[in-house]
Amino acid sequence: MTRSGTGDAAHQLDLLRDMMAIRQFEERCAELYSAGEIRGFVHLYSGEEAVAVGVSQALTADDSVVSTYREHGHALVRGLPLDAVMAEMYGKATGCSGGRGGSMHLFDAGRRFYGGNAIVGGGLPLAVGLALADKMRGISRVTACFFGDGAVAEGEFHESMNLAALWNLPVLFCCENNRYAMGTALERSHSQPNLALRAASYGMPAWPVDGMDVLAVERSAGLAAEAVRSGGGPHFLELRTYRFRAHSMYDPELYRDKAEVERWRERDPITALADRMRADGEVSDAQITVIEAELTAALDAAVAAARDAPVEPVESLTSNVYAPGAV
Amino acid sequence: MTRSGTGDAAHQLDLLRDMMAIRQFEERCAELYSAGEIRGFVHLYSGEEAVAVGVSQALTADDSVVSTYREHGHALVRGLPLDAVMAEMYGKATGCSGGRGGSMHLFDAGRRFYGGNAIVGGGLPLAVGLALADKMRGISRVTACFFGDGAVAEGEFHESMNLAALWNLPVLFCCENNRYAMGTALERSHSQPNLALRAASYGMPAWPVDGMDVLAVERSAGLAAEAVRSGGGPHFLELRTYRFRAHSMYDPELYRDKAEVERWRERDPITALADRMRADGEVSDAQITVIEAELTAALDAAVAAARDAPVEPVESLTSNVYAPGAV
Amino acid sequence: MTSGQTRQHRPRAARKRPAEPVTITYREAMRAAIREALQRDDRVFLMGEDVGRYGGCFAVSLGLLEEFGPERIRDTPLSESAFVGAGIGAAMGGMRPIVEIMTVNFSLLALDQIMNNAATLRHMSGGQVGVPLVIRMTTGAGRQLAAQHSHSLEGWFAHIPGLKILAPATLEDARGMLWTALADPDPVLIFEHGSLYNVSGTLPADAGPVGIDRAAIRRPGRDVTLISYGGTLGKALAAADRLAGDGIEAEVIDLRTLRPLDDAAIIDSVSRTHRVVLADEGWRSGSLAAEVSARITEQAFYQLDAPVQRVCGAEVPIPYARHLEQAALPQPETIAAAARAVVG
Amino acid sequence: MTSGQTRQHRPRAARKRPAEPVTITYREAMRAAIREALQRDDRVFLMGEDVGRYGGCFAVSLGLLEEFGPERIRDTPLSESAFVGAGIGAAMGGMRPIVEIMTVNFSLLALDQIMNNAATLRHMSGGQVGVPLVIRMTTGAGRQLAAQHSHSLEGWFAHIPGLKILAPATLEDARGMLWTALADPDPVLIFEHGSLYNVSGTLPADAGPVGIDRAAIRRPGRDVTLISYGGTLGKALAAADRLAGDGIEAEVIDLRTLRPLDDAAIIDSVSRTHRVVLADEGWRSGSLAAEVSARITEQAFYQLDAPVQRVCGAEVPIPYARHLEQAALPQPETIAAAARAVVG
Ligand SMILES: Cc1ncc(C[n+]2csc(CCOP(=O)(O)OP(=O)(O)O)c2C)c(N)n1
Ligand SMILES: Cc1ncc(C[n+]2csc(CCOP(=O)(O)OP(=O)(O)O)c2C)c(N)n1
Ligand SMILES: [Mg+2]
Ligand SMILES: [Mg+2]
Repeated sequence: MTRSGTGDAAHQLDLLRDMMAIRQFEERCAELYSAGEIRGFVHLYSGEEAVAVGVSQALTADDSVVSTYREHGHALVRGLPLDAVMAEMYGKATGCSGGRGGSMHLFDAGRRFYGGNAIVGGGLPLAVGLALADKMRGISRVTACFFGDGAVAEGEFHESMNLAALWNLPVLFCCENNRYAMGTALERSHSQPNLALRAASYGMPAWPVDGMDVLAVERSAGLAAEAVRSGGGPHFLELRTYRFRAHSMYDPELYRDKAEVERWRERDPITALADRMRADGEVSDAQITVIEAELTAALDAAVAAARDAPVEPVESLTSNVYAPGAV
Repeated sequence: MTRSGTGDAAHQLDLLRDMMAIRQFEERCAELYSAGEIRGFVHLYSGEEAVAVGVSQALTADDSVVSTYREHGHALVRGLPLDAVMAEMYGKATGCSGGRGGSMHLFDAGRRFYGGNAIVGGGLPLAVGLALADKMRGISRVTACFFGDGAVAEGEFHESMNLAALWNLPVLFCCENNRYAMGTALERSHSQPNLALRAASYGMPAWPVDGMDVLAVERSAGLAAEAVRSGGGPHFLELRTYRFRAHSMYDPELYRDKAEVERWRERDPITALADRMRADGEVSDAQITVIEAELTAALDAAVAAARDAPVEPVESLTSNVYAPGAV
Repeated sequence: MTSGQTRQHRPRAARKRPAEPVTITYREAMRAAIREALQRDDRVFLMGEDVGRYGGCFAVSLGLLEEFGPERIRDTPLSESAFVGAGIGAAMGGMRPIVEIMTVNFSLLALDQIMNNAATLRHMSGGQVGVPLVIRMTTGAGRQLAAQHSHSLEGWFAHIPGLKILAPATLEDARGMLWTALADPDPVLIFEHGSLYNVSGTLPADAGPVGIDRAAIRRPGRDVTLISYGGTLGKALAAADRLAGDGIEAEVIDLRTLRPLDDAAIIDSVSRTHRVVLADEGWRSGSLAAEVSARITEQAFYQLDAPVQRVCGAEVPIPYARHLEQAALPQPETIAAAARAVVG
Repeated sequence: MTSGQTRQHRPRAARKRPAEPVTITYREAMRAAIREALQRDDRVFLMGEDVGRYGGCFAVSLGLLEEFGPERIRDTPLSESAFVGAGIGAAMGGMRPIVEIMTVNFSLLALDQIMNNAATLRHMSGGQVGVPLVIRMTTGAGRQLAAQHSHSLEGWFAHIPGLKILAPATLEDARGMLWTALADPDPVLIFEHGSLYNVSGTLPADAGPVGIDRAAIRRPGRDVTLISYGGTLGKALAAADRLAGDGIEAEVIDLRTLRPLDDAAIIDSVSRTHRVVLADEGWRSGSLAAEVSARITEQAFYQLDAPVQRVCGAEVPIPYARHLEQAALPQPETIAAAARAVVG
């Protein structure tokens, strides 16, 4: 969304706004879900905003993004219209996937946003393939691939890392390590819980990043993306973050205690940036209030539009299974 | 087959005999295949004998073995009767799998020899499970799992290594690195061609071993198996070896040059041990000739028996799909 | 263990001494079955993603970790192929694992282990190596989970020799099939339709194991046979209710076991009603319904007064939007309409 | 590109100017098709295990590495899920990959990518993301390769909406289907029966693309319709020869495309012969033959003079021993016997 240098105040305000936009979207989704207006599995990103926003600074509109089922934030920061994303949550024809995808399958081919993949690890080979196509076609482009700490245990992770490294493909692997795969803690999933080390074992540059600090993410993503773009092969960022909410909308959260969640909430990436900016006199409470109001207004409008939007006609059920006219 | 200490001459003679037995079996199979007496895919072990023979020294009759489609050597050294193995090559009722398995699926449940798995990487999870059962049942037992360098690229390798290490399971992973997966050289398969390093990245002890030196294999396998048996968790041996013959019976061998094969043949594990023993006066040419003759006689007898053996009645086609009486 | 009956299947225990009925959900019945198995046989353990600390993705195993500990309620990393394969290995090694694949959608990642090992080992070892393993998974659509989380593949799995495939559609079967499956010397896959977990009803307090080799008539009738299973059975029964309003008496058969199929029960009913509608949530082409239709043709062609009809899932990855998803699935009304057409 | 015909399907080029016939094997025809595709479109590349330096597991791609280089004839590590997924991604990214899975037996490891991504992306993205990918694999039994190397799963794959499934049984189709498949905007899977590679015959020198949307009558007849495809087609034709000796004129249909099925061709033939035998190497339960049988029942029930019969693979992991393997597969004699039974 924003492309200027890390240092300046206006840029930091953009980062703040982007993170706030995601947070507001997520919290609104929680409400709408409880109200029964949106359905399916909905996985919220609250707490992890610095990752999507920080990484996106390193990407151009011509780059590609492959994401997971926890992808609202990635989609919004990629520039998918808020209305289209919200309409998708409602399953409407105006949704970014025509209502066929829902929360887990946001797509925007024009913006090279390739989902929205709900099979853990399933997006990794796609990212490898997109990067392979770019390399074979001589296009200088980065494919950013988001996935969680849990995905690292899957066979597809291993196969994809090896292929990307072996063929020196332009993939930026962004592992969102929020310490849990559903209810399974990192240490109970991985014999080597240092995931950056795990990636490095394939011979690609890999390092951990404070995923609660958007500026740190931006810096690391910038370095890594530049290296990828200039032919340095795949890079891996372990973005250490935390989800503030349940895994998906239903989750008794038996596997972690409230104190742990509270400790991480103290490191809220939005508060952290806002506090820093406030301390430096780069943003005022009033400004933040205005931004919040603007974001709320936009969300209200998106919700209203989504509610009113038409659904796809039921006759179209089996369209988009094959290309039009192909069968 | 043999259990005495590494040092003594009688023991070395046993090792030599075991390797020679495998070699003779393999070379006979090649003949029988060319003559059309045995069929299917047949993968010969010639050149790799030191691995099976060396590792087997570290195993007791109560341990378990999981192998691949290149498993004649593992089966013979495990003590499967020569006649039963040969009859299996002929698809006879007297074969160790009743003629249903063939070369790629030798089994002997009584000797805890669990095949004979022809899906590359497919045996690894089985070994993990066998070891898990032992651990849960409080049985002190090693499960030795053989697989090739090619298998290391498969997702199942990654998942299995992680599970074994995470749960500290008593598996001895024996990677037979013969530098090729069919026609694909190690370096074209793995971004990290040092396979012991790859395994070590899961946090398990792993080291390379000269797989052409049966005594070196025996030593390393002994150390590793002892550690596994005493609760030290999984261990990984990268056994560096070479196959002298084609991948399977049909293979134009376009992917490696004859000079390379010749260089490795100079390190033939059988010749190497025989030469050493001869130099030390521990074996004479005459002795070797006698052993060869004995082995040939046994093979001749096994072939004759296999030829004469009955096949399973065609009426039994669908037996062994479910347990008798179960459906 | 394998005895059973075609009509109104009853658990064996209940036949001995009808006990006080208790109110229970399908989820609780499943949980009670797992608990009982863990109590009865210390070779049994439950393994899968989030079966322990999370309490089970669909809360089936909630509380079992506390009761049985982490060795026997074993959380696994996300690695379907390895932990299913490890279940196979553990079964070979003398345990009686219950492996939970969170949902059928992820079972594709473990299909190599299921088809090439679990289903095959006994045969290719010449009968030496059995795999007494139970694999449970949630199946089906209807909850707006979209294309990657809504597969109904139990009928598809039923193609594989060496496996047995169960689809408990009732509380009694949710409670009773597991133990019988665990006692089976071969791999048994149990498919639990996600829409059933909250279904509640009564069971005798001492409900126990049930046979897994017979279909059951869930509603007798003489005009048309509706054949269904799993999550679609309720819809077939609802269709029968509607048909009764039109004076059409539909017999509703619950296949219960999808492999091996209980041909005798099917042919017996068809021979009485002479008309058949199959209701199956799976995609139509290559559905289990196709197999049942083919068998009826082969075995009861001359008994048929009308062509066998199928009401199946539309041939589309399941869409998220509710109206589209519902249109993609068999419904009581579409089943009833098909029945009216064959009767009419 | 998608035009075709039901009777004695001919390549389009041949219709314009019948060229000199050349003698060619199925393997060479496949290779010629791949070479032509690589020459015609530089977005096309071939990727898979041992397609390059080894020369192809079944020598299909022998020589192509030398001709097109390692970028376009791309050897992969043993990692079916990743390289099939990478093929999907590359197709999304503007390439036209031909991914070779060495044999169908290993495709299970890639099934998640095939079903959950390749077949699903277009739909769940609301039509935005197409996957113009071709996946080729060897299928089938008959060469004593035993339980893990003898699957016939093409009919099983035909269950999956979003895919097209081809089974070239003739030289013409081996030569002509690939280009049409590559021109298709959706994922197409091509199953090559391992027993066909050495089959040799003649083709016009300028043989080219063929349609992939129609079945073909490979032998006309009026007494019974034998429906088959792929590696079993030859057996059905051999059965027809035997039947002719008995005075029974069998019509032999080659389905060619298993998804979508050419219902019209099937029903048309059945409406003339009124009797059907299906020959399908796949395991009987849940076979493609079941689907075809169900469709015939639904669409031509009143045309049938006898129940549709199936001659399928036995329900067993394929055994190594030759006599058992042969007994597990459809044979000319068993097909002919079934035909005699329905005619008699
Ligand atoms: C292959 C597969 N197995 C299981 C699931 C069910 N599931 C959905 S999300 C999830 C946890 C993933 O954890 P992680 O990769 O850390 O991502 P996070 O949800 O924490 O962002 C699981 C087990 C799935 N979607 N896909
Ligand atoms: C999953 C899978 N993919 C492909 C094959 C075909 N195949 C059989 S052996 C082999 C090479 C395996 O190489 P490696 O693991 O190094 O063992 P080696 O044959 O060298 O002993 C291949 C590709 C297979 N059997 N299984
Ligand atoms: Mg996580
Ligand atoms: Mg090798």
